[in-house]
This record gives sequence, structure tokens and C-alpha cells, in this order.
Amino acid sequence: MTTIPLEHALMLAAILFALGVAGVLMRRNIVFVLMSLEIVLNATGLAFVAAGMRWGEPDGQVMFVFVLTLAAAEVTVALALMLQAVKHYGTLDLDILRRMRN
Amino acid sequence: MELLLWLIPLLPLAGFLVLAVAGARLPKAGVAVVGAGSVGLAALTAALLAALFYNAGSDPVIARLGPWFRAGDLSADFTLYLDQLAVIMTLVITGVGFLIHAFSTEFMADEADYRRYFAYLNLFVAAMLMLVLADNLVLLFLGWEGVGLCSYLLIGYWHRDPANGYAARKAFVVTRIGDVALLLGLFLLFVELGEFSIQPLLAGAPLYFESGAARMELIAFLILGGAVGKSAQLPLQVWLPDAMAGPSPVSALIHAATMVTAGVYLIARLHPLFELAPVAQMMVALVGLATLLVAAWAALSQRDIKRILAYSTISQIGYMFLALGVGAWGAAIFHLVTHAFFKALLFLGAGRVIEHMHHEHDIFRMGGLRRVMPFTFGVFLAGAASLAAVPWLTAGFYSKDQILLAAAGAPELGTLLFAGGVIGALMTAFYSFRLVFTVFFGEPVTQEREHAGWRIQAPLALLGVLSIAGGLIPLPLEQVFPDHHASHALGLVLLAAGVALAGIALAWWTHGRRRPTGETANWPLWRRGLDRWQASGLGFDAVYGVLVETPFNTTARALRGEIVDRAVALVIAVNQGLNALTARLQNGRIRHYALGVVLGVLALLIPVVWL
Amino acid sequence: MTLMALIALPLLAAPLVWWLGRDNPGRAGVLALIAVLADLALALTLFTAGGDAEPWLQRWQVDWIPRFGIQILLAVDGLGLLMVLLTLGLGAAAILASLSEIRERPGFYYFHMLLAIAGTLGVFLALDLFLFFFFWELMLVPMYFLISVWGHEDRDRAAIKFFIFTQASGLVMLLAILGLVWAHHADSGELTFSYFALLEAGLDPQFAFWLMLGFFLAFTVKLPMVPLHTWLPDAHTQAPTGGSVLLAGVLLKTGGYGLLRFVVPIFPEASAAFAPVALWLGAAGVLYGAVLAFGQEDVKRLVAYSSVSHMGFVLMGVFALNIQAWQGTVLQMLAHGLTTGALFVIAGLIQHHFHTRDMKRLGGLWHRLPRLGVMAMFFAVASLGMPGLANFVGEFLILVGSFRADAVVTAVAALGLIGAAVYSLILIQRVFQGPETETTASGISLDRRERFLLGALAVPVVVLGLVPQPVMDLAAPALAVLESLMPSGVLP
Amino acid sequence: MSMNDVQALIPLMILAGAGVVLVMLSAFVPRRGVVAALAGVSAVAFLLALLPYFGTQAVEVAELLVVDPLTLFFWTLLGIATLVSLIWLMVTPVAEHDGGAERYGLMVLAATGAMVLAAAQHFAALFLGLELLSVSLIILVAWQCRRALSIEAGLKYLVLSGLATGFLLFGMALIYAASGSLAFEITGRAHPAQVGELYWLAGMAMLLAGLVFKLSIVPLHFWTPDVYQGASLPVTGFLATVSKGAVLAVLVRLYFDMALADAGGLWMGLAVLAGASMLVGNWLALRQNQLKRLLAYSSIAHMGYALAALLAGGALALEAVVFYLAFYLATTLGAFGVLAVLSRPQHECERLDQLQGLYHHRPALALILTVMLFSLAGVPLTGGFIGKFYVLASGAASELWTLMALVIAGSAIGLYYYLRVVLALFRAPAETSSFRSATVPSTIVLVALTLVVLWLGLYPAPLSDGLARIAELALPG
Repeated sequence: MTTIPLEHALMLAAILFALGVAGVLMRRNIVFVLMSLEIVLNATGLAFVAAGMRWGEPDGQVMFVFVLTLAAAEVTVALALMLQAVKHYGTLDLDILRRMRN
Repeated sequence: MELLLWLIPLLPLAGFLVLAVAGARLPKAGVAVVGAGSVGLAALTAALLAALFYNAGSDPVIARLGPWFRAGDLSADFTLYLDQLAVIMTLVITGVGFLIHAFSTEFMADEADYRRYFAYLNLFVAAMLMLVLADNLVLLFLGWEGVGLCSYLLIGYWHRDPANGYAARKAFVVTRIGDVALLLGLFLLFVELGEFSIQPLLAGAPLYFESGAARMELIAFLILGGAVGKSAQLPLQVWLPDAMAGPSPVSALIHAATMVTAGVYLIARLHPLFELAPVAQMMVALVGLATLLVAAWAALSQRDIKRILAYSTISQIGYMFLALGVGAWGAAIFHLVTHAFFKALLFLGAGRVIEHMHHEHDIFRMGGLRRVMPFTFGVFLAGAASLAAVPWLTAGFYSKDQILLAAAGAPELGTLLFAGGVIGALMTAFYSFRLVFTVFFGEPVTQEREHAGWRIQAPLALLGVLSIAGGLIPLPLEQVFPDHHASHALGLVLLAAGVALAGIALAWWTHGRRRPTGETANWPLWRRGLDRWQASGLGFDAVYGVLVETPFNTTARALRGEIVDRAVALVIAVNQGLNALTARLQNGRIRHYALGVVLGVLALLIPVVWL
Repeated sequence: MTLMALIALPLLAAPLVWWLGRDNPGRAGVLALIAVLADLALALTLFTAGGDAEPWLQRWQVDWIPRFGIQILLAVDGLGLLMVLLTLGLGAAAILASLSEIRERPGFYYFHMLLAIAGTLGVFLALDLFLFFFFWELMLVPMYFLISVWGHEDRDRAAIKFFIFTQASGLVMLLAILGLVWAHHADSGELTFSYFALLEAGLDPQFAFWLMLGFFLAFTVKLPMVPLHTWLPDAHTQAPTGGSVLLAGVLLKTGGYGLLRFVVPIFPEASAAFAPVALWLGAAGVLYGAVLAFGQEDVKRLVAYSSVSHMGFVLMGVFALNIQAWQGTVLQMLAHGLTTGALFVIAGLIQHHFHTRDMKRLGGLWHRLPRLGVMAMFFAVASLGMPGLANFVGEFLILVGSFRADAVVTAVAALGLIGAAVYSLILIQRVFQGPETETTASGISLDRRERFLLGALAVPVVVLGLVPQPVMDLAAPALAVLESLMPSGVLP
Repeated sequence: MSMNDVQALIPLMILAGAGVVLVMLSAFVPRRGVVAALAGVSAVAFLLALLPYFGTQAVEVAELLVVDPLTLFFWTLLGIATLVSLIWLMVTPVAEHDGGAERYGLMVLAATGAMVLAAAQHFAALFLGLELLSVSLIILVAWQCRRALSIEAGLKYLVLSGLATGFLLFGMALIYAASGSLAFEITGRAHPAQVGELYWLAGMAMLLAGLVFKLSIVPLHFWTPDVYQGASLPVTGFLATVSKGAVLAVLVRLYFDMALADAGGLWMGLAVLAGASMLVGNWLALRQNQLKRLLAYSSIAHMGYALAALLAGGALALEAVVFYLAFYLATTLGAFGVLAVLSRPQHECERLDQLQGLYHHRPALALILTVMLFSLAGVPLTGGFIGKFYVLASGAASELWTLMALVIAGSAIGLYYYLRVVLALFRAPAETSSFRSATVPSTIVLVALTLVVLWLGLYPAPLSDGLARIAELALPG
């Protein structure tokens, strides 16, 4: 059985994470931003699993489950807010949501 | 005797306090009694004390009242010191001062603010007495500043007119420049010798300093600075001509009994210091010489009767400085005394003239007053003769003669000093009699006869007598001053006498026989220019205006907005700018905010990776 | 215990006055006055106190924040007592000066007045450095309210400026206090803010220099020293009369007091090293204040800048580092409090009666109000340093002392005496002399209270000028301690 | 799980249970009053349940949580803050259609998360507590769904806090990868790990970034003003106090358990961020007229001061941070309370001009607000003064002169805007202005808070002595 070196797994997670962050920074559509956030969270999940593997402990996987739960909860709230936002602002463009500023 | 000594300055001071605090309830007569009476009593006390003093063999009297302030090795006490010099000064101040007070009781009778006038006058005399009687330099400085203050108050007595206020402030500020020099001189003395008491200082200085030591010279120069300010000598003479703004008796007081003689007294009092500082002492002589010439020259073209007298004062004090500078201390004091007599007389007389002419000051609008004011003419003539030093007849001649002879006998520059003095004497005689001839001779401009009560006539008459005969009063000063060996060459005496007569003759030639109108319009340009230059007191005011006054005013105005506040404003502006900048970043865009989060992560990551 | 009571009395009276006088100006003022006078009587009992180690007259202490070794440590020596008396005397004067001026929310006004007095007393009595700092900051707050609520037209800006200047510099001092305390802690293992312990702190010379600068900054902002003075003209000008009196008369003194009490004794070597600079800064203040005072159009601003000039002498006096200068400093602080306080009262009366402080619109007041003219003349003359009046003795001693330290800088500063003559007399000229203007043509007269107030301020000016020795003797033991702390070779 | 563990969890269980019950209950009981009362009772019950722990030894719950004196102190503090927030929620008028009974349950749930955070000594607990807190808060922020601003604020908070959580989690994963443990102390001990020091440090950096996001440390502060403004006043108050307090609490534990003071680069990074927060926060607030935004900016600066105190390290730093938190909570709650009391339905008191002349109409409220503002500004007599003293004391003890200079600069700038508000209070009122009067309960709470702030400023000895003991226990040696 060949194990994937820790570095490689973490590198992959980091790349995924970076992609997610880039998505948050660049997308204007709420839906895509939320999806990017999901990628960010899942990248961390991957990192946890990889780290857990290194020590041969279940902790990493436990954390992954927690992360998934969070992601679900967050998306639930996010979607509800998204609907309201569409109602008030008539758009999915996050850049329009800037009534509050200096 | 100690008590009597303290009574002398305290009596006028008490007069001041009574007038200041309770005077509002006094009638005018009461004010006059308190005002003149307090000084009169002081004069009587002084006379009594003088008698006792001479009787007791002229030994110095020290009167301690109590400590003023002491800190560490510094002490300044309320202690008076009476010696031969102080006796003479006290007698002059109280005597002449009383005559002026008495004159004022009638002369100023129409004045609404009679009380304020006498209060100031009393304070003036008290301060001057404190000055000459002070045992230590701090107490002397109290009197020194006190006379400055009183001169300010009295010059600006009619303060509704801003010009008078200006003249008053000018007097105070210009003399204060000298005061600061004096103060620094005192500090240096104290730092070197650890003492403010005059007698120990004078005794200690020769032991401590070699003759001509740099510090000693510096001290003497600084003291000279103070004397120059108070006595209106070059280059601080500019305040005195303007000091005419006050009532005429005030001028009499300032020029005769108090204030301007303070500088002469100071140098005479501290003469051992100057003897240790030959350069400074020579400087005294040169200042005196320059001043007497400059002021006399300026007096030649004055049209205002009081200004002529003012310049003459500056010039005569110049003679005294000349005497001090050549070490003829006694001659300086002698001239101080005679000058006090005739100058008080001249100013009081001028006051009479001006009042009679309904506040006209221009001598060219007067004339022939000899006929309508015979009494005033008589005493004025006595004063002017004394000022012009009419030989052998007048007090002024004897005192001035002593000075000229002393100058001639000076070890250095004697010829120059003597020659300058003689030229000054010529001019003095000329302008004195230019004044007399213009005002009292010629066609009368008015037919109104003078009338004066005894309170005016008596002081004038007394002063007239003193102006003539005052030269005969013996002034014993041998315990204070070292002997001075003056030249007694008869030729020089004759020269001086001749010069005075020549000056009078010249004045008769130009202003007695002929009657110039004072009109300058048809003069050639150079003569008009010269006249104006002379009349302006040789342009010192203008120069100081450009060098000091204007820059100061401009600076003050330029700084009014507070340059330092600009720095504060800059700080504020920077913060406001940063407020605007940071607030701009708060633009509401989620994506920008997210970038902030990423930046924050990087800010923590980068030092971790790099360090 | 008297010491605590001294601070507590106005502190406790304050809310009472606020409540009882909430809409009755007369009652509020009189009650506040009674409180201050009672406190003054209490302070006078300190003369009979004794028994503590020289030079201290009385000491009282109790733990406050033991975590940091902070105590409520109050002690008074001659210097402190003089300052306390000045505070209470001028406090009473400030209240008297406010009686007719303050009509709005009088209770609240006198509440702040009493609070400011209590805070200042605390500053003069506290000898735990934390407690000192506490009071130091505390006295700002009521003063801020006095300016911002009852001040003149530009009060908001002035109040904020005043507060920021003094508090920011105060925080620097707090940091310096903490640096000192921790250094002492590292040195001795004892964590304490007690003045007496910190006097013994063994400090690294360079560190001590920085700490000294921290204290110096806070004290010289308050003093104020040029160029940190710009809060002062604004605050003094905009404050109501009572506030100006308190500010000029008392609050500025906390700066000079702090320098004498803390900077010099705790950091003698650093002070000596810094003295040449401080002397020049003082001289700069003397001249700068004098020039700017002359340039003003506003009566109160003129007096405010004259304070800058006078306090320049105080700075010089402290850093001349010899007994004459210190004695002079103490006297100068008292004298300046009295004369400048009185001049602010006069300026306040002018503002109150003629509704302007602009000298272009004033003139000829002497003819309307001869008594006011005489009093103004008296205090202006005192302020320009006339011998026989209080300021002279102070300035003379300071100059003698600083002349010993550095003759050149003293010569420069002495020019300030000329400046003082220039600005004091121009004030008299422009306000009281000359012809009347439209503004001043209306006839009014001073009431008895106003006359009494000015007279009461004049008496101590004369007394201090002629008989300053008792005051100097009172301060002498404290100053002798300073002298003994100076490193050898500094004193001439 | 032993009985001992269960016992330790009783207070948490009370809160968590109450939260769930309240959320469900509000679906059936439409009356706000009942729900509000129950929520209040649960908070009080939580506080009462803490009583038995005082004076006992530290209790650990399965590696995840620890109940030691420090935790107890935080719990008490946060519990009281929650209670006061609930009261403000009650007294702030809301429009009828907003209902809002659920909000009490949500707030209690959020508080549960906060308590978990404050007791966490393990990354899993940290994560769970943080997310319980965050998610509940997001809903609370966005609650007034008829207000567009609320929705906007909710979305901003959700997206940004999601992103921050991502970093936090990734950081945790890296630390775990490097050290093999998720418990604070063990990972901390593994710190100079031979293998993955870089992982550990990078992970720590990301983790800390995720945490200081919640504290609004510059430059992760951008969300703060918008969320403060969009949320309703009592929610903002809760966010500013309980949420920040809990995160600060866990940060304190992390900092000391993991000996972060020795991680040079991290320390430097945090110091830079702290300094930036003090300055930027104050600059932002300078000319702000929107009171909630002003308080948001001021909180940025204050968290900067607190972080600076923490960075000083040592027992004194711990005491300083905790004291700072205590006064800050009391003060902020007081300030928000006054605003809440003055608000009207759908018309919150949030602009500076709405406060103009308050002293003339409601002197007591004006004075209370003045005390709070002075406390924020660090003026003597108030807790804020002692708080700032603590910060400077700890900084001076560690000779962090640069950082302390920044504290002073920040405080000086800060004075300006606090005084601006105070000036407005005492200015003559505008003719149109009218002010609600406070109800009795809110007056009592406000007065109590004021007294606390003054007590902290005048006689902090009891608290400071207690904190010294806590620090001694928390940092043996």
C-alpha cells in the first residue's frame, strides 16, 4: 500500500483552498461566492483528513465531519439570506449590496 | 536718626496711600494739603536730619527696617543708608520736589482729577527718595523702577489723548531697556561678589577685581546702560523729548528733582566700580560728550518751548556724565544740584507761559511776554541765564565751569572733551537765549496780564534765587568721593565764560534784534532739511522705528496667527486625511472586505515565514 | 486625615451644590463659596500640623490598589501648602467672579468648579505617583466642562484642544511613571508608586533621561512651554471668567509644581543634563509669549499670552537648579496666579458689561470706570514686574538664579521684562485710556462684590511684594531637600 | 464521561437547553414577554449554577473544556453581559411585524457558543463554540428581514466570517499535521517541533487570523461598521460584548497555553496588527456621525489596545486583558443601553444629532452616557482609566515602548470623537428633538452599569486582587 506523502495531500488542499479564496475575492454572484466558500471549507476538510492520516488518528476525520456540518448550516442560513437579498435588492450581485459604507 | 531717615521716603508714600485709598472723600484743599504737605514734611525732616548729620561729623547713618527677601546667600533688606551724597540728593529731591508740589497746588487747581495727580506726584518723590537712600542695589532698583512707573503715570496723565499715552509708554519702555542692562549688571555683581549691599560691594570690588578686569568692565558697562536709559543719554535719549506730554510741573519734577538725575546718582554712588573699569569710565565721558552735543544741536531748531528745555536737560545731563567720566564726581553732583534749581524753574516758568498762551507751545507764536508777564519773565531769565552759564553771576556757570575744567584735566582725550564741552556751552547759551528772546521780546502777542497767587510766586522766586546763588552752597562730599584735581587754568575759565556770552550775543543777533517768524517755507532745501533733521532730534526716532519698533510690530502681527498652531493644524490635517483615506476603504463591497481578511492572514504569515 | 478631608470636602460638596442650586444661581454660588472657604479654613489648620519628618508637615496613607502597591498617600510640605492655599484662595475668587456671569445651569457649573478645585488639591497633595496622575487627569474633566458648556463663542474647539493636549501628554507621563516604577521594581523587588520610595530608585542614566522627558513633557504642556502652549490661548480665552481664573491661577501651577516636586528630585542628574535646553526653552517662552501678547486684539488672549511669558520664567527657575531660582519659582507661581487671575477677572468684567473682548472696540474705560482702571493699572504694573509687588520678587530671584546657571540665556530672557512692559501697557492704553468708543459709551459702575474681589486679590500682591519672607521660609525646607538631592558640581 | 465531567457541564447544559427550548417555544408562544422572561431566567440560572465552582480546583472535561478560575471569571462576565443584552433586547422597541421572540432563543444559543469558547482548551471545542456563536449571530444580525440593511449586514457577516473560519480551520489542520494533537497545551508544547515547525507556525498564523477577525483587528476589520449598523441595537451590543469577549477569552488561553510570546514572527505580526488597529480604528471614527459605526470603529481601537496588553506577556498581561475586557463589556453595554433606551420602533437612536441636547431633557441618561464615553476614552474615575493603566503597565513592564507609544497616540486621537459626542449631549437641544424616557428596569440596569464602571475606576482593588490570584493559578511559575 502506497501512502500519499503528507506534503502532497496538504499541497492539494492548499491549492483547493486558494482556489476557493480566489473565488470569494473575484466572483460577484452570491451563488458562486457561496460555492467558493464551500470549496474553502472542504479544502480544510481534506487537510484535516490528510493530517489525521499522518498520525493514524481519527481526530482528523472527526473534524471533517464537524466541518461538513458547519458548511451545511452555513449554507442553509446563506440561502435564506440570499432569497431576502434578491427580494430587497433585486439582484444576486454582491457588489450591489453596499448601502452601508462611509 | 534712623527713624527720621525712614520718615523721609515714608512720608510721601503715606501721602500717596492716603490719596489713593481715602482721597475720594477729601476736598480739593485737603488733597493739596496731603499732597504738598507730605513732601513738605519730608523736606523739613530731611533738613533736620541733614543738620543732625553734619553735626554728628557726617558719619554715615544706616537705618534697618527689616528683611525684604532672603534666599540662600542672597539677601535684600529694607535698609537705608545716608551719607554725604545721599544727604544732598535728599535735600534736592524733597526741597525742589516740595516747591513743585506747592506750585502745583495752585497751578493745577482747575484739574478735575486733582487727587490722582498728587497721588502720582507723591509716589514719584517717595520712589526717588528710596532710590537715593537705598542701602542695597535691590532696594535701589525698587526706587529705580518706581520712578520709571511714576514717570509713565504722569507723562500719560492726560490719557484721553492717545498721543500722551504713547509718549508715556515710550518713556517707560525705553528706560526699561536700560533697566534690564542694569539688572544684568547687578546679577553679575552678585554672582561675582555675592552681595547686593552697596557699601560692602564698593569695599570688596577693588580686592576682588583688578583694574580693567573684563568682568569689571562688563559690569560697569551694564550699569552705564541702566544710567543711560534713566538719564536719557545717547542712545536711549529718545523718550525724554516726548515726555513733555505730561503737565509742566511734572516735567519740572522729572527733569529736576527726580528721574533723569537717577543715572548720574547711580554712577556717582558706584564710582569705585567705574574707577576699576577705565574703559567703561571713558565710555561714560564719551557718552556724555556725544549726548551733550547731539542734544544741544537738536535744541537749536526746536519750536516747542518744552522741547527746547527737554533737549537742554539731555544736554546738561550729558555734562554731568562727562564729569563722571573724567572722575570729577563732585562736579557732576554739583551740576546736578544747580541744574535741578534752574531746570525746575524753567519748566515751571514754561508752564506759566504755556498756560498764559492758552496751551500754545510754539515759541514763534509768542512774543513780548516780558511786558505782560513781568514776574515770570524775571524768574525765567534767571533760570535761562543759569542754564546758559552766564559767567560769575549764575549758579550754572560755577558748576559747568568745574566740569569743563575737569574735562580739560582728563588724562586721556582731555582736549577733545574740553573742546566738545565748550562747543556745547556755546550752543546752550544760544538756544537758551533764543528761547528767551523769542518768547519774551518783540511785540506782545497778547495784552492779557498775568496773575498768580503766592503758591505760584513763592516757589518760582525761591528757585530763581537758587538758580543764581545756588552755586554758593557748599556741597561737602569729601567722605564719599576721592579728591579730584581739576585744571584751574584761568585761560580755560575765561574761554568758557566768553563762549557763554558769545552764545547769548549770537542769539540776540539772530532772534532778539531780528524777529524770525519761524516760517521755513522759503528756506533753501538744504536748510529746511537740516532744520527738520535737527527738529526731529537727529532722526533717532526714525532709526529706532525702522530698526526696532517696526520689526517688533511686524513680528507680533505676523505671529498673531500662531505659527506653532500651524504645526497643530498639520497634525489635525494629517489625521483628517487618514480619516478620509481609511473611510474610503470602507466602501461596502464584500469582495474588498474579503481582500482585507486575506491581507490580514498574509500579515501574520509573512513574518512567520521570513523570521 | 486633614489632608483627605481637604480633598473630600469640595468633592462631597459638589453634588450637594449641584442639587440645591440646580436652578438658583445665587444659592449655588454662595454654597460653593462656603464650601471653598470652609476648606480654606481647614487648610489653615495645617500650619499647626507637625511631627512628620522634615520637610513634611503631615502625611496620611491607606492602601488603594494593592496589586500595584498603589496607595492613597497624601502629604504636605511648605511648597504643597502654599499651592493648596493658592488653589483655595483663587477658587473662592473664581466663584465670586462667576456669581453674576453664570445664569444657566448654575448648580452644574459650581459642581464642576468644586470638582476642579478638588482635583487640583489632589494634585498638590498626592505623593503616590498613580494617585497624583489620577488627580492630574481628573482636574481636566471639570475644566473641560466649564469651557465647553459655559464658554464663549469658540468653546467646543478650545475645550477639545485643551483636553487632548493635556491628556495625551499626561499619558506619556503615565508611561514614564510606569517605566520608573518597573525600573524601581527590578532594582529593589518592591512594587510601589510611593514618591518616597521612588526617590531612591536606582536608574540607568540614559533610561532616567527618557523617563525625565516623559514627566517633563506633561508638566510643560500644562505650564505651558513654547511650543506646546497653543492650547492655552484658546482655552483661556474661551473659558468663562471663573474658568479662566482657575486655569491661569491654579492649573498652570500644577506644571511648575510637578517639575519641582517630581522631575528635579527624582531625576536630578537627568535634570542637570537637560537644564541648558530647558533654560533656553524657558527663555524662548518668555520672549515668544511677550511678543504674541503684544500682537493680540482680544483682551483675554493678551492676558493668556502674558501667562505663557510668565510661565517661561517658571521653567527657567526650575532648571536653574539653585535655591534662589527655586524660591523665585514658588513666588512667581503664587504671584502669577494672583495677578493673572485678577486680570482675567477684569477681562471678564469687561466682557460681561460691554459684550466684547475686542480691543479695537474698547477704549476710554477709565473715564467710565475709574476704579476698574486703577485696579487694571495695578495688576498690569504688577504683572510687568514692578518692585514692591509680588511678581518682581519672583522674577528677580529666578533671574538671579538662572544667571548663576547661565548668564547668556538669562540676558536673553531678561528682554522679556521689556516685552512685559510693552504688552501690559498696551493693554491699559487700548482698553482704559484714549477716547471712549461706541461700545464703551454707556455708563455702568462696579458693584460692591466686584470691587471687593479685586481688592482682595490686590492685597496679597502687595504683601507678597513687600513681605515675601514668610512665604519663602515656608517653602524653604522643601527646596532645601531639592538642593541636597542635586549631584555635586551642579550647584554653583 | 464521568459524573464529575457532567457536573462541570451543568451551566453549559442549562444554557444550551434553554436556547433550544426557547427557539422552539417561540414558534408556539407568540408573546415576546414570556420568551424574554424565560431567556432571562436561563441566563440567571446559568450564573447561579456557577456559584458552586468558586473556590474549587480546575475541572477538565474530556480534554475539550476546562473550568478553572479563569473560565469561571469569563463565564461570569459573559453571563452578565448576556443577561444585560437580553434586557436591552427586551426594552428596545420593535415594529410589530418583526415579531422577534425567536431572537431570545438565538441569543441564548449564541451565548452558549461564547461560553464554550471561553472554556475551550481544544481546537474542536474552539471550532464548535465559535461556529455556534457565529451562526446564531448571523441570524440575529439579519433578523429584521424587512430592513434591507439587516440582510446586507447578515450576508456580509456570513461570507466574511465563513472565509475567516476557512482560514481558521486550515490553520488548525496544519497545526494538527505538525503536532499530532488538537489540544492547546499539547500542540503548544510540540511547538519547536522538529518536523513541521513551518507548518505549525503557518497554521498558527492562519488560526490567529481567523480569531482576530472576530475581534475586528485591522485589516480584518472591514465588516465591523457595516454589521454594527445593519443589526439592531441590542444585537450589536451583544456582538460587541459577548462575541468579542468570548473570542478574546479563547485568544488569551491560546496565547498562554501555546506560549505564543516566544514565536517571534507571530508575535511581531500580531504587534503590527495591534498597532494598526489602534490607529486605524481611531482614524475611522474621527468624523463619524453614525453612532453605531462610531462604536464599531472605537471597538477596533479597543481590541487593538487589548491585544497590545496581551502581547506584553506574563501574568500582568493576562490580568490586563481580563480587566480590560471587564470594563469594556460594562462600558459598551452601558453605551448601547442608553441608545437602546432612546430608540423608537423602527427608528433607532443612531445618529449624533439625535443626541443633541440630551442633557437638557434627560440629564440622567446624558450623564450615564458621558460616563460611558469617558470610560471608553480612558478618563479617570471610570473603569476605562484603570483599563488603560493596566495596558500601559503591562506594556511598560515588558518595555514595549513602541507599542505603548501607539496606545498613547491612539488614545489621543480617540479623545476627539468621544468628546465630540459629549459636546453634543450638552449643547442646546434642537427644537425638534424629543427623547423617550427610560423605563424603570432599564434605568436600574443602566445605573448599575454606571456604578460598575465607576467602581472599577475608583476602587478596582477587589477585582485586581482577584485577577492577580487567577493569573497566578492560570500561569504557575
